Amino acid sequence: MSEENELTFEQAMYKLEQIVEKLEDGDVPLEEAIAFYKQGMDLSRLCHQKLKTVEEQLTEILREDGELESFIVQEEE
Amino acid sequence: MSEENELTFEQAMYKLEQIVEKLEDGDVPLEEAIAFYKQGMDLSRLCHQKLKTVEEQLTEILREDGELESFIVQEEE
Amino acid sequence: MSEENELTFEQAMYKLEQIVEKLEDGDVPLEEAIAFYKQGMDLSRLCHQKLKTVEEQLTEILREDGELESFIVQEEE
Amino acid sequence: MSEENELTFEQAMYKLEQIVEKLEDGDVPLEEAIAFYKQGMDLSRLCHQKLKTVEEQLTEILREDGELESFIVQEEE
Amino acid sequence: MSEENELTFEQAMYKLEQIVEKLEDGDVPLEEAIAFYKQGMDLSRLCHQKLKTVEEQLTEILREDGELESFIVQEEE
Amino acid sequence: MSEENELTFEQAMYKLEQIVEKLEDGDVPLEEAIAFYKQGMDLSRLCHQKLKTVEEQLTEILREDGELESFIVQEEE
Amino acid sequence: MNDQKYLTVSALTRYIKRKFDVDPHLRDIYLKGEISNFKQHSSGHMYFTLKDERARILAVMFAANTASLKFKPQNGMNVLLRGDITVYEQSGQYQMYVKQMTTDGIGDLYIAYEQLKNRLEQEGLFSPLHKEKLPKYPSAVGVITSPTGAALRDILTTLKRRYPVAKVIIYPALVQGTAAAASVAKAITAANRRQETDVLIVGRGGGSIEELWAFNEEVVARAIFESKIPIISAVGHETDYTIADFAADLRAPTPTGAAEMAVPHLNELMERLQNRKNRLTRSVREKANADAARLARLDRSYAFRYPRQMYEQKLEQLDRAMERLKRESKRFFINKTDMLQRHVTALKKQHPQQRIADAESVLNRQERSIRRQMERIFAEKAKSLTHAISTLDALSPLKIMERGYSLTFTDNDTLVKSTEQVNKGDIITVTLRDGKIKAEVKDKRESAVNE
Repeated sequence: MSEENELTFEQAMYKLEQIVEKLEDGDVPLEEAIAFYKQGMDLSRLCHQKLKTVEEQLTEILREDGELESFIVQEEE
Repeated sequence: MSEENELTFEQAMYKLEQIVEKLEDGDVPLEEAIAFYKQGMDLSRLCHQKLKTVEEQLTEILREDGELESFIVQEEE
Repeated sequence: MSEENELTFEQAMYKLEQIVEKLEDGDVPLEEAIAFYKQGMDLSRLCHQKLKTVEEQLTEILREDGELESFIVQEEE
Repeated sequence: MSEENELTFEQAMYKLEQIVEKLEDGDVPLEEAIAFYKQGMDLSRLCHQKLKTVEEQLTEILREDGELESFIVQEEE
Repeated sequence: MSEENELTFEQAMYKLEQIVEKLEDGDVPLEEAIAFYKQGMDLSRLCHQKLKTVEEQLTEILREDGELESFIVQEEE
Repeated sequence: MSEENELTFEQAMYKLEQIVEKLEDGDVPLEEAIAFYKQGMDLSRLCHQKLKTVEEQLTEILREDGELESFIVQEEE
Repeated sequence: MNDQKYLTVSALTRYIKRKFDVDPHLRDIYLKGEISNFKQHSSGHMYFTLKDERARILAVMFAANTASLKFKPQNGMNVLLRGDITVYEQSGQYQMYVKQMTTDGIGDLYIAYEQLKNRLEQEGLFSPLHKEKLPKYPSAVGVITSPTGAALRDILTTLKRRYPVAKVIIYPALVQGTAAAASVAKAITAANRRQETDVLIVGRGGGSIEELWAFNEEVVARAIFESKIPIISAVGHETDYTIADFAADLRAPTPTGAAEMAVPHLNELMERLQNRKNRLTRSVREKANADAARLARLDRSYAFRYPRQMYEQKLEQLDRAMERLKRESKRFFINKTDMLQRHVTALKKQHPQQRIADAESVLNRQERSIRRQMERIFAEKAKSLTHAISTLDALSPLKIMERGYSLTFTDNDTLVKSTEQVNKGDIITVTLRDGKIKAEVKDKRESAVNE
């Protein structure tokens, strides 16, 4: 998991897509499948976390931007 | 039994299916049949165990994923 | 933010412009995009602050100029 | 301001007009603009003072000239 | 004024005319303009005095000539 | 005036004419003009005197011996 | 007659004209006779007939030549002509083209007069260059004439009347007879030697040409020319010109006229003096007035009348500059604000929210997909296992026991198929449908069936 933490969102998504494709092939041995699945779920979680982080950052930015926003509105009146 | 523990689910299934085929031929002396059967039962038990393990893993993964899951659901509402 | 505080208005505006251009190009990874966006918003806020400061100074000067202003009006009567 | 005090009215006006032109051109950095503006206001005040001084001098001369004025009028009758 | 007293009427008039021209051209620096004006007023006063003196001399000469004048008139009758 | 007393009528008239011309040319400075005027009036008075102070016309005839003798006009009978 | 060539009138006339023109005897001829039929055209040309007792000839004198005439030609006048004879084609008449015309009747005297006049003129005695100017206000006037003549009386009367301030000196001279010329010349010389006068009047009253003749003599002309004192000639009447007249600095038509020319009129002088005085006063007055007006104009000049203009315009200039400064500063500020606003708007368009949403939906799809696949795989595997197990189960040899059969195993789990496999006392396990029975071999018998 530590290695995957260094992945970017896009890289993680790419890996996840590849795992889904592999699983869709159908002939995946059970143990491999569960391993893929586990890995896929980890990647998914990673992606979710990343999205969440991004989401939070955005919220923070929006909050900070609130004052600015109102300032501009005053300007344009 | 120790040898068979090293089998994969698919290998065990393969062996099991071969035993079934042999038994279906009908020409197997009882003693052998019993032996095959016994072996088949072992293999079956093994496969079952493997499935159960996988199932547990799945459950575990799902459980771990629970919070995330609910978060996503909330998001999508 | 301490570094950006040392930017001039024009430098900040230039940086902001470049960030907008990069984002408009569309090839920026998500995490970078959010970072860029954040930086853009910071720059924008900085610029706004600077503008506001200037506006205040302007107002102050105009206020100081008040007497002079009235003097001119008398002259023109 | 001590330096500008030594300027003639015309020099001060010339400086003032140059400042206005620079601002019109728009190539002035924001932070400098306020300095320019302030300088322009100072120059304006200087010019006004000079004009006022001249006006006072003129009033004084005209007052002294009163007798002559009446003399000329007599002459022309 | 002592210097100007030594001017002839024509020199004074010439100076005066030049001052008027300069002032009417409008290109005179503000600080100089008032000096010019003052000088112009002084010159004008000087010229008026000179004209007055001439006028008096003229009257005197004509008066002296009066007797002769009346004599000629008698002759011509 | 003593100098001018020694002038002949013709010289006086000549001077007078010249003064008149000069003054009429108009290029004489004011102060000189009045001086000229005074001189002209004196000359005019002088000429007048010369013309008026004549008694009987003197008529002489040259004798054979080179002497002049008074000549009496014989009235036409 | 038929072969005879006819000349045109023009051709004949031209022929005759040429004959006249080439004849030297008809060129520059001198002709005398009496004028008749005299006409002067408005153009100035003179047309007349010259005749004597027996013949007549037409004559024409063009205006260019008549200018020099000293008399006005009249019918009956005897004249001397000089000119050319030629034919006037239009009328076919020959006529004289007159270049010079003088009166006839003086004869030798006149020729002598003309000759002397020409000579002296060429010598330059009459040249305007040598004419001296008369003094304007002579203090003494010299008169050279006969002390008994009427001329002197006329002169003295006029001088007295006009200009009594001048002294008069009479230099007596003979003015008629053979000695007259020398006498006049001598008097002129004497007057010049004595230097008592500013101007000389030389003359006599009118008379015949012979009576005036002394004034046509060279000695008189030269004396006049030599004189340093300006001379006014006054000989005879208005129409008579003598050599002396030409030589004199000024010619008077009569002695009275000479006296008038010699001196100014006292009254005129007085007027002149008054006039000068007036002009003096007027010019000084005008000068003073002009200067006063000039000064007044300057006093009224815009610069002096509206001195505030000096700084009012500057004030306006300053106000304008200030207005611009304020406007430009504001505009500058607004421009910067607008620019920032533009950038911010552009940045906001790049808001990552959508990207996040898109990424999330892709992620969710993948997640669902992986889960579905995993479930599919698990289900498939489980199903195949179940199938295998049930098949195995169906084929179980143990099914026989269902019908009441049992399986006997030795204690080493070997299926007992023959009695020979066991001995008395061995422990065996009997497997039944529903369990196992542990038993001890009590006896063994060989089955007869197999035997």
